Amino acid sequence: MDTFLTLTAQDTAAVWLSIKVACGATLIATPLGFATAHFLVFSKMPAKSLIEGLINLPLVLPPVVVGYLLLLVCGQAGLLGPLLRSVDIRIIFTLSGAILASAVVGFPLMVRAIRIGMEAIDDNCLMAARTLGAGRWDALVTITLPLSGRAVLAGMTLMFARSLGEFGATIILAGNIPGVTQTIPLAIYEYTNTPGGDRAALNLCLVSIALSFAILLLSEALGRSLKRR
Amino acid sequence: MDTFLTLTAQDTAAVWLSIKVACGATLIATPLGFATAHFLVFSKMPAKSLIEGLINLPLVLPPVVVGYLLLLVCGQAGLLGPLLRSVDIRIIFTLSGAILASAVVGFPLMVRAIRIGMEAIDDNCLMAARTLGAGRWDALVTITLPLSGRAVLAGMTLMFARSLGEFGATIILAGNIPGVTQTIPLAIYEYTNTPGGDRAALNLCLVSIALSFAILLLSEALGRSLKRR
Amino acid sequence: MELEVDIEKRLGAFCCAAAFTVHSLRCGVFGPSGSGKSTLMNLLAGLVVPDRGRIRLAGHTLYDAEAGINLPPEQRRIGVVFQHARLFPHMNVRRNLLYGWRRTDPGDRRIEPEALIKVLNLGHLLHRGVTRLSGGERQRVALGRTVLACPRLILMDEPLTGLDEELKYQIIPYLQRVLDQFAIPLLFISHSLREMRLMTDEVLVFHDGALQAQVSTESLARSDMATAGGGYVNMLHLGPPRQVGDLWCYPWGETELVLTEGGGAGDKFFELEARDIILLKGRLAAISARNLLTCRVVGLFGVNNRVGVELDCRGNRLVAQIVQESVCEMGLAAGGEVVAAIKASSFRRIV
Amino acid sequence: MELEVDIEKRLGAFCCAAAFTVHSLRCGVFGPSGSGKSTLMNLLAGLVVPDRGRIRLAGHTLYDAEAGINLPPEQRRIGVVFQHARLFPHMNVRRNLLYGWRRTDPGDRRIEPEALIKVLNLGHLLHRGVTRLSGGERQRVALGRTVLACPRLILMDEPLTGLDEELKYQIIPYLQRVLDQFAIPLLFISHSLREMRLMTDEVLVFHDGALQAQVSTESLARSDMATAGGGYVNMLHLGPPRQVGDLWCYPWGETELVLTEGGGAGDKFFELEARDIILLKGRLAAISARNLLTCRVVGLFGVNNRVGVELDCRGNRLVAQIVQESVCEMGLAAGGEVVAAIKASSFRRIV
Amino acid sequence: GEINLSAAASTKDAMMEIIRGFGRVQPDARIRTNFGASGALAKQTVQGAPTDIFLSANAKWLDHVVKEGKAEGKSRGVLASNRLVFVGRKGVAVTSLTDLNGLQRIALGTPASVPAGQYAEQAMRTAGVYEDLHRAHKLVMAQDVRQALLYADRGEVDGAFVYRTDALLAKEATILFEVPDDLYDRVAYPMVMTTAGAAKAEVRAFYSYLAGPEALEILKKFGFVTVQ
Ligand SMILES: Nc1ncnc2c1ncn2[C@@H]1O[C@H](COP(=O)(O)OP(=O)(O)OP(=O)(O)O)[C@@H](O)[C@H]1O
Ligand SMILES: Nc1ncnc2c1ncn2[C@@H]1O[C@H](COP(=O)(O)OP(=O)(O)OP(=O)(O)O)[C@@H](O)[C@H]1O
Ligand code: MOO
Ligand SMILES: [Mg+2]
Ligand SMILES: [Mg+2]
Repeated sequence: MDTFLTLTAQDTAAVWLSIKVACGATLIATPLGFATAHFLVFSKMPAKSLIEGLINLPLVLPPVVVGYLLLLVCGQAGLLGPLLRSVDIRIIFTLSGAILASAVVGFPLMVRAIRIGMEAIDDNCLMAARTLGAGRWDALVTITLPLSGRAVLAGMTLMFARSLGEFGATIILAGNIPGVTQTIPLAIYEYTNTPGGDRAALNLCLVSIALSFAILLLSEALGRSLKRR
Repeated sequence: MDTFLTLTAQDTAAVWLSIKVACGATLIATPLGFATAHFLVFSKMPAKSLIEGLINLPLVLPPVVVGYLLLLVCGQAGLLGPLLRSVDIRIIFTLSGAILASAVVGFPLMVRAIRIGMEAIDDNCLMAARTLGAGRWDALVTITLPLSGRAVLAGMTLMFARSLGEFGATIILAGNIPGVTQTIPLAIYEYTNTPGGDRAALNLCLVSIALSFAILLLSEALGRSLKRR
Repeated sequence: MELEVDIEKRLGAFCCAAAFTVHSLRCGVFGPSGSGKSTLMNLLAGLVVPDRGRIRLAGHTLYDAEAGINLPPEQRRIGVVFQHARLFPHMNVRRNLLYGWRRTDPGDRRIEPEALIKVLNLGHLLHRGVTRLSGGERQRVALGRTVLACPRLILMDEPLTGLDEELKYQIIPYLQRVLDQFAIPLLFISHSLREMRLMTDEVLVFHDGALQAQVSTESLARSDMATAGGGYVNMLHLGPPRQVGDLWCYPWGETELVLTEGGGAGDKFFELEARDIILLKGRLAAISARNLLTCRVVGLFGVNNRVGVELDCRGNRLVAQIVQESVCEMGLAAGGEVVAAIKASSFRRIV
Repeated sequence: MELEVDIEKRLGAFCCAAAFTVHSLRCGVFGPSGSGKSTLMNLLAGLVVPDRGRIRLAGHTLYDAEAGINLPPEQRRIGVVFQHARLFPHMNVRRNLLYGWRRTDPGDRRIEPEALIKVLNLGHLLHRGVTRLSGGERQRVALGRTVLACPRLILMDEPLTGLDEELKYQIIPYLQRVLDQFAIPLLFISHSLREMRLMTDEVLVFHDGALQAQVSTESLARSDMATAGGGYVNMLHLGPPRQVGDLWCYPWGETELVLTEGGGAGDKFFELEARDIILLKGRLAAISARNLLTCRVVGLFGVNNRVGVELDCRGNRLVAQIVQESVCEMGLAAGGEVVAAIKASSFRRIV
Repeated sequence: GEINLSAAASTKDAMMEIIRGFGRVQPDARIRTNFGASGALAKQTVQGAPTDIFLSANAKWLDHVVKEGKAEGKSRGVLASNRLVFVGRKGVAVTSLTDLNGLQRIALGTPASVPAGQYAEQAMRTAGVYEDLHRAHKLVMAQDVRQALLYADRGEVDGAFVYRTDALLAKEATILFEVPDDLYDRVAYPMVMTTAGAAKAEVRAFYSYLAGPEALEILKKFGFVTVQ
């Protein structure tokens, strides 16, 4: 009880790392997610369902398997290994790896969220914009984007929250290196596997929850301001 | 290579279990998710954000932690232990446990999806219905529900897919008992712990993917028919 | 109907405040764009909550800020035809039309869907999704949907816009008949004085959110003589005609009128603009006007430089609109005699 | 403008087929509800792709099924005022208004936002979100937004519905002037013959998806004499008036007309219904009509039992509408003389 | 009757064969297996999950179960023990703990939760190489032994500390050296019957079969070091 909400230095490092990972994953995935959702909503390509299925894979497969597949692709001996080495990017056991793992696992959630919002946009508005001289891209930026703003925000919140909780893929791809890739869930995992570590694990859980509440309130506030306009 | 897509009896059992769990979790969570989303969209309660935060917990916390918390709540010695015993429901190490774990972990996804769709509904339609004599509940069922139909469908797809991939909470709450609670991800976990089990693990992954594709196509078809009306 | 209203509602910088009691069954709401007409409807229907005040309909309190009463829309049984149709996009035309009807107590279902569908010319569209309708078609579905709910009061916000004249004058008499028959009171918003005169007996005039006047539609019409381009319009109720040559003779009280326009059996409503009536004294060599009616001047009323001459024509009332100068020149005064010349083509059938 | 169209489009059971060439700058589209007017607009603007055919505007091919040409809407530079405003809900009034303007080449920005905002009476709403506007306000924003885009052709789908008369007749002259000044061609949908006559010279008449006739607005107006309640309306262009007593004298070509209505400097447009003109021969003791014009009969044209008498009144043209019986009785024939009696209040100022 | 067995995941293959052997002796016995991480199994048992026999990968979690009153300490036994080895791809030139300083990355199970990691840490500390490796962030903590092995197998790390039983699973990696026994405590797999399990005759039968000679043979075959 005396250790209630006292975090060790390693815990604090894990919290900062988790914030970095969640922000990084969200920022990387948002533009991609928007583009993908847009494609899925507006394209008339027949292969759409196939692409959608691929995007959903990280949701369907256990996170550990996703991590394993990412390792196969991005590892030293992996498909992209030589390429990544040539541009001097290390994924495995690095912060980039943790971000990549979170981004991949949360991606289907983000795409889905944006997509639902985008499907609800009134086509007529887009048409009106086109007759007013806005090209496809122009209308995308000035009409579709702001009108799906709340959905994008929801997608970002989902992604952030999922990143905070991501364990399986991260531990495989990024390893569990304290101070480098040990995010909150990894630290919690360690604690829960130690008899008597429950209190420390709970502390970290509370930090996670506080973070997610902060993001939630922020996104609600932004969403309200989007609606008010 | 010769074992390509040959499933052992235990694998087949895992596939069936996974289907049961995914369907069960989706069916249980859908009405609850709809109700929750409706509350979050239409209620003017100030404590809304708090409730939303609670709903998001299973997303923010690592699945393993969620599993532990469920274990604490539903175990024999847990909060709901006496209650569950009195109505003769066993959660731990049973199919119900696996369904509960999946439903809880996927719940925030479902609520979010439905919510985004519901927020896009034109208020005016609801008002029109009210002036035509439809009470709150009537309008909910005849206007809000069908107009958020596509979003509900999207939420169900997310939930189903997430259930297929759920590992952490399930293995804690329901255990890893072949034929009883061993779903596809748990079986995959065992295979990856076995010499030469990769091929069998891959087979199960492929089954998971096929299942998710089937659900995806089904939901797309349903969604299109909803739109066409 | 006895609708008592005393409410106030602030929307941003706009403030809608109105206190009035309506007794007539058919009341109009008139006012320029942005004067608060739609806002009033929303307040009455319970879709917007007033800041303060009271609303009572036929003895029932619908809203009372002080007593804390605020009936939800579905319990008010006030039907609304919205300015923009607001159809249910996930239902076809038929289900839209019957939405309110199905929610009406069978005992209160006084209107026949079939008949209404026929009048609104929607029969061929029943199974069409409402997103695939033309503008006028949508408007008709919205109108039908509300009427079929058989409400205790109907609010109509420019329900006839987007309809061609022919259809409009096919729908109006039906509406008149139905509302009349079942004594359903009506509150009718329109920018068209003609529609207003056909549909209402009394008018609430709004300006900038405030009730400016509550007058009979008749006097609103008379005061319209003052506005640029306006003018008084006589509404005549004529009996069934008989053909004479290529013209038609209609009974009008004790006398008869000659019109260019024919028509089947039954009574008809015709418009006759007051300024279409020429007053003269003496006899001419020839005149193109087919109707020369000897009338007695009942009274004169002036609005700006125009003068309304109220005539009695063998028991029938008629208003002719002329200028002051003519009044002097012709020496018109109450009690005097004069001939009203009306062309056979001056009549406009409306119902 | 030279708009060449030959297209076909099937929508469910409905089929829209039209082949026409429009040369005039101001063309109307007329037809009952559901006849395909809005569909035609969508096809022209590029929002709906025809099944086959060709669209050419001022020498540019916008669409050609055979050649595989289909310009996207933003390259067609065809502005559309939609039947339902379709404003951008996430922008305020100002940003809605300027959306197209900002996307117009500065060289093509020929219309001043300030002036237009003033005419549309939107100045006080510029920073309001468009979801908080009244029906008429929305319609005005939509109108302004399209005009400000300075398109090569403007399509307007019932742009004046929901506006009160006063505002309507304030907007029309401005529109006329702007479109005229910058020679922007117009395709105008309306159910109102009066709006049609003010805004267009030529009309495409649709029925059930098919082009039924392409006629001058004038002849559409004349043929309207035949329809129940219809009638021909003269449009008079009068000079600046001077006051005489409480009436006003307006120069009309070589002669003068006496009206009840005054007005500031500048030329004015007035309506005068053909049936408001009474033809007479001989002199009366007294008549309420202020204008007695001696005219020569130029010709007669008949529509059903009504006769249009085309008159020459010291160089000015005028059509009076009377009945056949009167023609016989008065012995009217081309070349004959007759007096046209018109009341000072019969004129209706429109611009 | 039914026997509920909760066992550490790393013993799965050997246990499955032992169960098959027991089935030949007692054909009507039905054994429900539940393989997972020792900590998870312990917590499930404490929360009232039906467990008759608990086989842990370390003593800590077994103690936990006993302390929570779910099992009698006196039924406690040791199934087998294991050895710690260092694996890596061929060509990595290390033969003892002191050579590890020359490597870039070394995987081991997270010491806090993975027993094999604890033993590895203990061995490195005793050999005096731990501090340097740790400070240089050369140590990659894996979720479990299998993951450490996976890294070594795929060449993501230069080498990994794993059990001998696990090392047999590797495809590319081979045992580079065995960690000397004297550097770490004995790796034991303790087991216990829960109070509920001890009441059932068939559980007791299976429990004694686990300690019997047939089971020992099987364990040996899978690379375990047997105690008796
Ligand atoms: N939510 C709001 N916030 C601020 N002002 C509003 C809001 N809604 C409407 N208004 C303003 O209130 C006024 C009255 O609106 P209302 O819709 O009642 O007008 P109306 O009389 O129906 O006009 P119209 O004939 O154009 O439909 C308008 O000036 C409008 O701009
Ligand atoms: N997507 C569609 N599928 C089938 N029929 C359609 C579709 N869209 C429109 N229609 C039909 O096509 C016809 C023409 O529609 P359009 O909107 O062009 O009419 P309109 O002349 O503009 O009528 P209004 O004056 O009522 O606006 C209507 O009968 C309508 O029901
Ligand atoms: O469901 Mo996971 O495997 O703990 O991220
Ligand atoms: Mg309004
Ligand atoms: Mg239309």
